[in-house]
Amino acid sequence: MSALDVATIKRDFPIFEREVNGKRLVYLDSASSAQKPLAVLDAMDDAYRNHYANIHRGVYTIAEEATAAFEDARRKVARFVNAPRTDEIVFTRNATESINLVAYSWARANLNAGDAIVLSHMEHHANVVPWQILAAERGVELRWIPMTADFRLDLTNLEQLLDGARLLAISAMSNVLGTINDIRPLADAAHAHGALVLVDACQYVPHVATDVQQWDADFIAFSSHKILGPTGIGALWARKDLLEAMPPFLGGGEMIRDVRLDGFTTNDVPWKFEAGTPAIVEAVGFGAAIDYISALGMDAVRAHELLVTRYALDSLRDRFGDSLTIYGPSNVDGRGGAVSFLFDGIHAHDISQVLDEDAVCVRAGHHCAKPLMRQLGVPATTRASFYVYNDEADVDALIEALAKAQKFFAV
Amino acid sequence: MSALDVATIKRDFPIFEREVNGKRLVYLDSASSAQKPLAVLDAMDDAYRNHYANIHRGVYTIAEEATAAFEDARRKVARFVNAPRTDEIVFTRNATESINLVAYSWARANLNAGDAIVLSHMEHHANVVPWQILAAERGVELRWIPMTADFRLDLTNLEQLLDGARLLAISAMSNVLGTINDIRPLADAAHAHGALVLVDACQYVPHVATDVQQWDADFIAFSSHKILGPTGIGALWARKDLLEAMPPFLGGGEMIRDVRLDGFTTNDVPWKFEAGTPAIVEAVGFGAAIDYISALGMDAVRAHELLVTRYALDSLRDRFGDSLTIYGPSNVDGRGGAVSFLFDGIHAHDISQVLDEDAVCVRAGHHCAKPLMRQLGVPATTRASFYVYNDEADVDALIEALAKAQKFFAV
Amino acid sequence: MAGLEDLYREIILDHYRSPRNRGELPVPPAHKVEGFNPLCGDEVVLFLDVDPETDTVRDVKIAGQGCSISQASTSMMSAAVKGKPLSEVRQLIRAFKALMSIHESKLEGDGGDGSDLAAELAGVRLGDLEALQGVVKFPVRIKCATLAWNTLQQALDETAQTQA
Amino acid sequence: MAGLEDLYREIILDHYRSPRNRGELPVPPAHKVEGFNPLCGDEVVLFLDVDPETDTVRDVKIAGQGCSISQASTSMMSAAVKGKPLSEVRQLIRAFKALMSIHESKLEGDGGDGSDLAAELAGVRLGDLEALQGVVKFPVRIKCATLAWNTLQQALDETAQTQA
Ligand SMILES: Cc1ncc(COP(=O)(O)O)c(C=O)c1O
Ligand SMILES: Cc1ncc(COP(=O)(O)O)c(C=O)c1O
Repeated sequence: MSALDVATIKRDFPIFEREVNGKRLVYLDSASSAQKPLAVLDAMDDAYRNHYANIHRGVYTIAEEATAAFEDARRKVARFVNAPRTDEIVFTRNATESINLVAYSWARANLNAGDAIVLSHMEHHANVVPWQILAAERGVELRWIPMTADFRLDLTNLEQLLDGARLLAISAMSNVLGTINDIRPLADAAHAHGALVLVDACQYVPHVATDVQQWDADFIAFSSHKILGPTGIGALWARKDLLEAMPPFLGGGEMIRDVRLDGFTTNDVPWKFEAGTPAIVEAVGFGAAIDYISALGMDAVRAHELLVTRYALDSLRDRFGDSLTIYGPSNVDGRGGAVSFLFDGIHAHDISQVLDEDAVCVRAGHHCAKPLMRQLGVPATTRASFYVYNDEADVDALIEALAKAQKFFAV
Repeated sequence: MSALDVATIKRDFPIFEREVNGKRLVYLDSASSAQKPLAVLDAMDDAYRNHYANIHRGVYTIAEEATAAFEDARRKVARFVNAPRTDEIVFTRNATESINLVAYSWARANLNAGDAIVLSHMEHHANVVPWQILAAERGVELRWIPMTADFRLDLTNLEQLLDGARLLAISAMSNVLGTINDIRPLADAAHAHGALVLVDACQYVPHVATDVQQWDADFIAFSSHKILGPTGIGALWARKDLLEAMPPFLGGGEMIRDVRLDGFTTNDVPWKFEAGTPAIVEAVGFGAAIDYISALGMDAVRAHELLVTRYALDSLRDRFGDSLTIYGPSNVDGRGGAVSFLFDGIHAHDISQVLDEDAVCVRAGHHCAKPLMRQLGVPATTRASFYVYNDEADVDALIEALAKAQKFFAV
Repeated sequence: MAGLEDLYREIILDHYRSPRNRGELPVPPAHKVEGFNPLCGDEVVLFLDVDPETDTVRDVKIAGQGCSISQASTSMMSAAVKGKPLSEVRQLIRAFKALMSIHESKLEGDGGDGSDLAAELAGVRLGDLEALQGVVKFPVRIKCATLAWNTLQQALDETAQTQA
Repeated sequence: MAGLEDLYREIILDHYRSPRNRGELPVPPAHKVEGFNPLCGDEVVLFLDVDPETDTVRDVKIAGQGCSISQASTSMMSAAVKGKPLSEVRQLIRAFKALMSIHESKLEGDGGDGSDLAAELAGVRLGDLEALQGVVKFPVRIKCATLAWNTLQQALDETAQTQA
């Protein structure tokens, strides 16, 4: 029996009342973006209907209410990843901007030609391209942790890779393979070499209880929209001493203390990094999403996903055998609920298209991880991914739809 | 008679059903952020309830619907400012990020020590600090267009200021003074000196029909939340040839065409500048806001605001005479609906606080324009600002509440 | 609501399962061009042999890999242009792109309303190619269908340069 | 819902309208410190004359400008510390900040729950200053109330340095 009551949970998500092609929606693309529970939509609606004003320094009642709600969301986000302090959470647009913020502010202030950054072959473009831009600009060297045959980090040469490195920027969970990387030992190794550790926690935070202190990370990046929250907001967590030492990134209102014609002084952190009117109502929704999933309990969420993922892997293998190649660790305990596969010579786009006929939503393509796809030697995979509202019946629907696709494209 | 039926409009905005301290809400802080009509909230709610998925490259139905809605919003935004092409609109978080994008991408690729940027004394911090960061980094010179005694740009030395300038970055409407700056002749002068023109149109676009082609601007920046739209999204419009020549800013998903270990190639504009999962549903809300205000008609909006602003200026002067100093042009036709004033030796914060007792919401402070406040020689002003849902009765409520404040703090 | 049968017409599946003109041609006289859609990884390899005397496509062969739409479109394209005078091939390219871009212009935002595109279509016999029309109802798949044609365009441009 | 009367107690308005100890003191022996809140422009000028023999505030004068809360808080502070031994002044500063920061800690996010702050308050007689307690219900105004006290803290620190 599952740790979650999925039937009840599904009813919390209005989109599951919708049908596609006359069929119930089987949403298996949460690794791309999660659906939103009513509690999140209601919280945002209430913010707009009853407490909306621009925040910070507004003296009147609704401005104070809006400010309090915004800062309250920051507290929820901080607690959710066990940040030691609330003011270590910077609100950004998404995980991508969080990583870019570190690249523009911390890295440009600290890294120069000859310095190295260590990444891995399984990084999302969000944790690759910002460093490539920096590398091209500064002559910083990028080094890559390769993969084992079982789709895990190959740490054989880790010490060499870290030698002279200033930053290890690594995903806690691959959005393609599902691989969970054990951050703490990596962080210990990096710190022993004097490198800081940035964790791309975009896939991890929504699915596994996250503890930045247990990780001993220096920066972590994640997005609201993958944690049942709204689009338009994400977060950077960073150690306060780092944030304080970092130069500002975007300039404008709120991030300043004082502005004169000849220069400006910056505000306290985290506001120093939040220029202009922030995503006020999105923060409220982000907070509500965290409340929702915290009420389910992250341990139950993880247990449930393990169950569904195991069922999916078994079902796929049982039904399709050698017609199907799964890219991801064989041991379910070391992975999350993103299942990528290649199917019987049928292109991922065609599979996804045929599955859509049965309202089964899966992602097809390179999943913003082209370096990884090149390592795998495939141009595109089909990916099904699971979250709290998915159950075995959704997996069964996937299997049946895949069988149809197989028949449809049979040569 | 007004060009707008305010009683009907007010009913479109759910927040006006709310009371503060038992009084009806008199919201006079739209220059800071505007309230949202039901049409905007409903559009976003529908997007989350019925068509939510991550956009771009998703093959299944709801992903296609989400993508179409997002790109449809881009088309609405483009048309709203009469952009020649839809793909000249880059979605950002807010006007502040739009300006920073130009500062990081265009300016850092093109400006160096010895180059000059021309600003004015009435700029918002969003159009000051990004240039100060650049100036400190690159040795670029900042020059300032001063103000006349009537709170307008003093163009006496414009030619000298533009000599050797590479950019004129100027507000179309001051958020403190209400001053409307006539962009076209400024753009002509700047172009004659080989400088590009960035217009901070954050206050202008919501209130006056905007035509980037008539302005002959090169970049314009504005925010959704001041145009009745959601927080978390703004726009940069730029000429396509400029966008294409500009290096990327934030790196990550969607802004790339291809990524290899040794580098990446960029996507077409505007996506090249939209890294990571964008503010998908916010774009839908932004589009709905534009639909709403377009249905009212921007000419009617402007006519209505002129009427209310004139009534407010006259009422304030009639009632309070010399107790009140208004900072802004004397000619109503050359200004928008932001009315800043100093009142009878009472500090702006105290005024705003007392007004809140009567549910009258005004902004008190430096309005993110400290250089301007220093020019005015005041630490803070009180600002009332008007939008489509304000009428003479709101102005009357302001006047009565101010009279109370005067009595309350009477020495 | 567009259904699968709009996209995967029988003729398209037929071309996907049994692609025409698969193979290679000696270079020269043929010209070889590779088309690549990095977004989905689809690849088209085109061998185009143009008779410079008659300005006619003497022979054409295709290779590559990708989804059914991109591969079927490539196969259909090869069948449609083989033996045709270049003037007709160019007309066909314009007509096919017009067929696709009536929708694409909406998505890509070039501001056109498609009316000048319709003109490109008038009077051109697309034959089997019309089966690809259903693709416009699936905007993300349009690039799959046009890849072969962009590659053909490139081959023509490069051939013209070589001959000039 | 906090009302105006919570914020603007009669005693506060009285200090605002008739500030105590307004003026200047000769420097030295007095020490002059300026406090400035750039966010709202409030300004406090403090002249503090400490008797080094007795470690007592011999005299204090204030100047500056700002909102009623910041000006009243400055006036009340001046009245509260005049003639007091420095040890008591320091205790008062801590107590006053505790009074304010039980709420502020929530806003600024230092993670504290205010329980150690409550300890600071125990046993300190704030007198008139308690009237400023209502400010915590108006979070944006807290910085107005604390400006004078931060300035006083700075004056004490600087005086200690000078004497050391
Ligand atoms: C003139 C002007 N420019 C820029 C901005 C910044 O807008 P945002 O905070 O939405 O980025 C504002 C908003 O206060 C403004 O009034
Ligand atoms: C591992 C990983 N990192 C980063 C990102 C980028 O997230 P966002 O698009 O929300 O910035 C994603 C989302 O696809 C991801 O899966």
